[in-house]
Amino acid sequence: MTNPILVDYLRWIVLAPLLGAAINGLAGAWLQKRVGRHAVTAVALLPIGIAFALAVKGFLQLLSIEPEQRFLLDSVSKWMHIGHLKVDMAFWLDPLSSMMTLVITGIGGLIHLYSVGYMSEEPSYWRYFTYLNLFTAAMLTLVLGDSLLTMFVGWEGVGLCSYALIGFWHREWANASAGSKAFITNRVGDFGFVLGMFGLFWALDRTGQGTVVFRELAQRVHLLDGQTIAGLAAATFVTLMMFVGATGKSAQIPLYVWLPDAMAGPTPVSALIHAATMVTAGVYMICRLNFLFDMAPTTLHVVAAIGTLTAFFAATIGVAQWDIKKVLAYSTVSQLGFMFIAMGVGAYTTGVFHLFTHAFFKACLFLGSGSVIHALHHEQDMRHMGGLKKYMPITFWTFLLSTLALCGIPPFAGFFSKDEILWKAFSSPLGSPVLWAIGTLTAGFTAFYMFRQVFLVFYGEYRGSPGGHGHGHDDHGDDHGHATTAHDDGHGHGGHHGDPHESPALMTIPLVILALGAVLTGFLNVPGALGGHHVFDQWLAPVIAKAAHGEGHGAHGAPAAVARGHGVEAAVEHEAKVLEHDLETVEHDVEDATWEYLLMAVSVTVAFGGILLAWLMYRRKSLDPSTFSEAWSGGPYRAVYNKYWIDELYDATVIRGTLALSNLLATFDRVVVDGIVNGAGWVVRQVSALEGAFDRGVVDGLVNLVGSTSLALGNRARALQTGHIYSYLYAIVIGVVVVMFARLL
Amino acid sequence: MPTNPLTWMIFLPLLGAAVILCLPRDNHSLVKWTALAFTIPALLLAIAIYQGFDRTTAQMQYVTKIPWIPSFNIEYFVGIDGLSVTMVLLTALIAPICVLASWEIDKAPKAYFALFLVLIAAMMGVFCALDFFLFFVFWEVMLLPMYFLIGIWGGPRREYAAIKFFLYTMVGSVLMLIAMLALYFHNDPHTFDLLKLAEARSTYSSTFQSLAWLALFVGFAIKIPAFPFHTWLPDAHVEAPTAISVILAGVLLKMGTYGILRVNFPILPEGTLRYAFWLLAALGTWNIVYGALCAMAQKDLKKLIAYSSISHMGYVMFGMASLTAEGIDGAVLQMFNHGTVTAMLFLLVGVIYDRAHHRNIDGFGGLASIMPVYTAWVALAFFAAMGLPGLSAFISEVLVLLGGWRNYPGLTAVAASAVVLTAGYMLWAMQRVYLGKPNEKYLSLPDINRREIATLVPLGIIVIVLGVYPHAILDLIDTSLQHLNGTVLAAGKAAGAVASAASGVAAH
Amino acid sequence: MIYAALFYAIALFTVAGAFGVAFSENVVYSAFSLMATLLGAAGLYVFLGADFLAAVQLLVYVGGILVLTLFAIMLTHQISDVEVSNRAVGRWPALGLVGFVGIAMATALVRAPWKVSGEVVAKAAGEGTTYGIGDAFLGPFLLPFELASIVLLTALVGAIVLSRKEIRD
Amino acid sequence: MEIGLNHYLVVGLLVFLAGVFTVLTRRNAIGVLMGVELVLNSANINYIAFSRFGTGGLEGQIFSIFVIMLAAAEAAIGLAIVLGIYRKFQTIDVEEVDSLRG
Repeated sequence: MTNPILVDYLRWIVLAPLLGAAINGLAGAWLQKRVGRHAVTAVALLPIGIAFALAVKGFLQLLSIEPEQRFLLDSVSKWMHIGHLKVDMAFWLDPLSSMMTLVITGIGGLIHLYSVGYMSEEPSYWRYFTYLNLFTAAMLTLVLGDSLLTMFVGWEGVGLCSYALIGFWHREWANASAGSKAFITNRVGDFGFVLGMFGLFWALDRTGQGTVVFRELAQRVHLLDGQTIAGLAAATFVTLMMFVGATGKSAQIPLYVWLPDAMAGPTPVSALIHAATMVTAGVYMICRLNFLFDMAPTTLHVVAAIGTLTAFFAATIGVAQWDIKKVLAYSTVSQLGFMFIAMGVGAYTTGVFHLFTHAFFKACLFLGSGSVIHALHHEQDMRHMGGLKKYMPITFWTFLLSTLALCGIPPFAGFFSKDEILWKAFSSPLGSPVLWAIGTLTAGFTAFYMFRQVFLVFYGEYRGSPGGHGHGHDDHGDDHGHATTAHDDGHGHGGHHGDPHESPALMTIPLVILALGAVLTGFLNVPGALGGHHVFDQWLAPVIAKAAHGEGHGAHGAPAAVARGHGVEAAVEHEAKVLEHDLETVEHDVEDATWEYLLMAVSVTVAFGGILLAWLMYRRKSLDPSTFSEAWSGGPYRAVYNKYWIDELYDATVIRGTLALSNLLATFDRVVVDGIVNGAGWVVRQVSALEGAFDRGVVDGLVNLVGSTSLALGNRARALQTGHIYSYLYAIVIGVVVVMFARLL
Repeated sequence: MPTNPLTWMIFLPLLGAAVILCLPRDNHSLVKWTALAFTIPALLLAIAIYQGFDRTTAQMQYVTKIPWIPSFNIEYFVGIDGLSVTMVLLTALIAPICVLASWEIDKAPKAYFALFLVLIAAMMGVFCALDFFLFFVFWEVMLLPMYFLIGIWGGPRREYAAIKFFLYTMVGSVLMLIAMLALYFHNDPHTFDLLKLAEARSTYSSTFQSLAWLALFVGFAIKIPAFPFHTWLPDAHVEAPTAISVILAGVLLKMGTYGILRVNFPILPEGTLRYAFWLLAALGTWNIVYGALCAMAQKDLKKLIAYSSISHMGYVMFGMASLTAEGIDGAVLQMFNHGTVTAMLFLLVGVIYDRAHHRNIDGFGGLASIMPVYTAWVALAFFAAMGLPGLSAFISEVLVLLGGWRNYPGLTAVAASAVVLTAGYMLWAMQRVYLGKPNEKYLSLPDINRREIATLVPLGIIVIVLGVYPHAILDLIDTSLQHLNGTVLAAGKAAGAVASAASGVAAH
Repeated sequence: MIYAALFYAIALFTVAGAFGVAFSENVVYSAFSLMATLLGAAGLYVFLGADFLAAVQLLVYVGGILVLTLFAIMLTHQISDVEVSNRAVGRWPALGLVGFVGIAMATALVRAPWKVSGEVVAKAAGEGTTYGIGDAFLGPFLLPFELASIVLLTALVGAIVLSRKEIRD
Repeated sequence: MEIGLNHYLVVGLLVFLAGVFTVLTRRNAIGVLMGVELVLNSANINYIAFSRFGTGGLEGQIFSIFVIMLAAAEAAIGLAIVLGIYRKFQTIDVEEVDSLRG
């Protein structure tokens, strides 16, 4: 970590999509009108291709280096060098950011490709791709930025793009509201993020070592020992604040409310931003700062608790949703909760691994649902679907595979990642069986609502009206705010009004590739218990201060060792220690393998249980869903269906409170502050009115006398002006005569 | 011929005003082009100054010192350092933009542009003057054209707004005058030279520092405007024509914070330290939050932006109160950034007001579908005002808050909460005006035209460039501000040393 | 003697013309009387040795101003009321006033000690004054000469502007 | 009796008096202008006479030329004004043109 290898191509990973966005943003409308959509497509897709190629190049270069030296740095220019703050516009590539870059450019590229088909009839085609490219650039900045501040640029940048894309069809009020809600909620998180950053900087600065650059933080973070901020240990305060940021971006309790609404955006956007990349930023950030979080076990407990709660509650809400995308949205929230559980128990690589696999299968699910929505002309209510299996075989199979992956059915990707999390939650010193139990229960819920979705959408009879799929809008207008105006012209032609049809190849190819990922990526990190080698964990090991399998460590062990060492030797020594520990833990794993098998079996069984329940209810229909929804006179069902009234609660407290305060202050400003000013003015006016009376009576009297005298005199003198030229001439001549005689006599 | 570019920059607009007065009354376009022609050279000179400015010294540069009224030791003394150079640049930049923005003025354009040029000259003078008397003269000269510009070319309640503005500022001027005279007579030989006044900082007694500081502060706070002296601003903005709002928010407000940094900080460092917490940091924080909350409740788009100005100027106060390198640099950068961003905002409001003849936030709707290019500019300006990273205001706000945390972590937390509030009122306004279904009434509104875009492009470019490379300005200001900050802190240490010595003596 | 007789004849012609202008009932007659005065004055100039000036008098006054005056008369009066067009009122007070002026000036004329140089500057026969005047105009009087041209130009422009058809109120 | 300065001055005086009388009595604007011409001519006669008998130089003649020039200008402008008045009031009788009456 101490000697970065300097390169100069990393900047182009970010700049290429940014340039694409700039060209499409400035000239896109013109291109689309004059040259055609393919020009816009080329401008949008080419940069992503370049970025992906460079990401692969970076990955290969990292592979060619010794693991502990895997660190590329591209410093573009100085950015803020003020006082003790030294931040550059710099991008770095280490195993973690390399992995993220590959996901963003790879999956992002596929989603770009898919969008070409999905958005083909959109009038603002160029605008869509401008936002999408801009988003990619921002997300890559977030990942590649080498300091908290550069990360924050991307952090807010993705928020902006998310805002723009959620409200993409801005003629619909609901979409615009959803965009604003997302941005403002994220800002609450950002508020925490910046406070955390400030606290960290100044706490380090007190020892003369202030910095926000990651690679320096990793070495100096031990200086926080013994410092306090606001009564908390410095590390705890900082990490808690950072975690507030993470809850905003990654939609955790209490700031998760924006994500379900964010489904108002175009579906590929939901896949890219609200499933695969942006929402995982919080997880990425915690993993990036793992050395800091390791110092704050309190925060880790909070993270784990929040993650567990979020996972569970989101899953229960997902059970009752009818909108095909909202189910997936709550599923995303729930899965993000899983990732935070992993973070909270110190299993950073495991969480990131789940992030990685989740990106594939959740993107595939969203794109699949997009394909369905596209085929049904923007019908999103699952009650109006059904039987689509025979109409859309590719979509069905990819959707099914991804669902299986999400449910954690072996051997699909989700099994490896999710079970690993559950196992860590159970076995880690920071974990507990309670976490495991709730997680497993959640996994059951997940399996249930996902298969409920599969059965509702793809099995049974088609329940939509074959003549016009778009007519269900009135029943559930707010669930999908797609601009009908923008799309009516696109769907007006008769050919589309037959049965649902499979989507074009541009959309199905990404689906197939992502489904392959959903099936295969799990094998990258097969746990030791199943005879694997944790390839993924090994890859990330240099990033994690604590050894990847360090269940046996105390929370404070390794990072302090790295930090106090201050040098290459110490680092090498540390690496050696880590390897030692790895060997130990492999043995440890073998001992625990029995437990691990047992827990695996339980969770898989629970998942199958969920599937079975769904099958009974929605396929075989031998079990009436209403027996559940009517239980306890429907109370729990209503709570779940209405998302526990969280939105209403926030509206009633935070939003209305702020608005009321705002109105109060504005009135105060107008009435009191301005009133004092105007009152002072009034007093002065009254005084001057008194003075004025005196003025008018006495002073003015004299003045007026002079005036009226002049006026009277003037009136007389006026007669002298006859207007006749000869009278003036007479006057002149008389004057001349008088002067002459005066002179002569 | 004077060789100092500053002298040219101050007096060229005055000359321009004289020339305009000689032009025929009916030839509007000649008047406008003349006004533009007299603002462009200042901009070119400003660019030359930007190139030639020595970034490594805290000394005054481009100095000219000529006796003016020798019997009172008053001099024509101008010069700039890192603090004033940004303000000079900003003024020179905003002036031609405002001329362009005033292109559609029909009512007596001759008088309008003549007054406008006088205003520009006075503001330039304020930022260049190093003689307190000269500073005061320009400060007062600036009032008169402003009064007429609001009072004649303003909206329906223009007289009220103009008089309010005038009276407020006069009250401030009186206090400033008293403090100025006190400083003048305190020194022997009597002098108005700001640099000499600063050198004598250690001779001012503690009480004297407090009183003078407070008097000056009130004078400047009215201009910022700081709570509770801010109520002239919304009225003035609402009534003023677009270009005057731009110059008001873009340049004029900066005179308050500039004055504090130019006069209070170096001359009265002890007073600065004494009041930094309550009157700068706490009041600044209150300004930030109060302005943001008030903005949220406004119905008039221009009033909303006026309150947002109050909020953003709070950052400047907060930053300078931090007495850290980051905070004070951030404060001055924020002055510059607020100048450009708010100028854009007011220009954009002017665009819509010219077309729809009202500014009621709830009276529009869906303008994004009707005027897409315009809405794109609005989005840029709004997000810049929200402090979106990659745009200029982000840098300054982060620096201010980062600097503030060191000494006032609690206040910083409160101030930082404004990032949420700002996003709240900006996005909410944006949503109501630009998003949603297009309003039937305004379907035929024309999109923004080339002249209007021409006024926005330079500002837009600056906003983006400074977001990516803030050192374009930070390098200019850093040396001078660190020197200034060091001066204040050193005075604090000296005072502290004296105090501890005194207490030591007392203990014996 | 012939010289003196000729002078008196021309002087009488001039003065008669002047009185014709003053007392004629008809404006056209006045104009023609004015012509007589102008011609007479030109003759007097010749007597005074100012041959160039005499020529100028004829060209400018008779050929220019007088024609202009006649044009103005024709443009402002219908031919029918030619007879009553030259109204004059208040002759007696005017006469009195003029009488006073005349007395005063005559007194001055008689009383004043006019300086008369004994010799008359001899001129080469046939050379005339043209050469000298031209020399003076391009020499010591250059500036007034140029100014005069500007005045004339201004008058030209002014006359055109004033006599345009559409004069705004 | 030799024809001397005084003879010319008398002629000038008489022409001048006639001119002043014309100016004072005429109600016709053109008539008034003619009176002015007479006055100017009388001045010219005097100039040249003084010049001839006084110094013998050309200064008087040159001044006369300026006077003629001014007279020409005055006639042009004056007559144009008369035409303007006629257009506005349909008369050139100066008694009826009294818009400036106080």
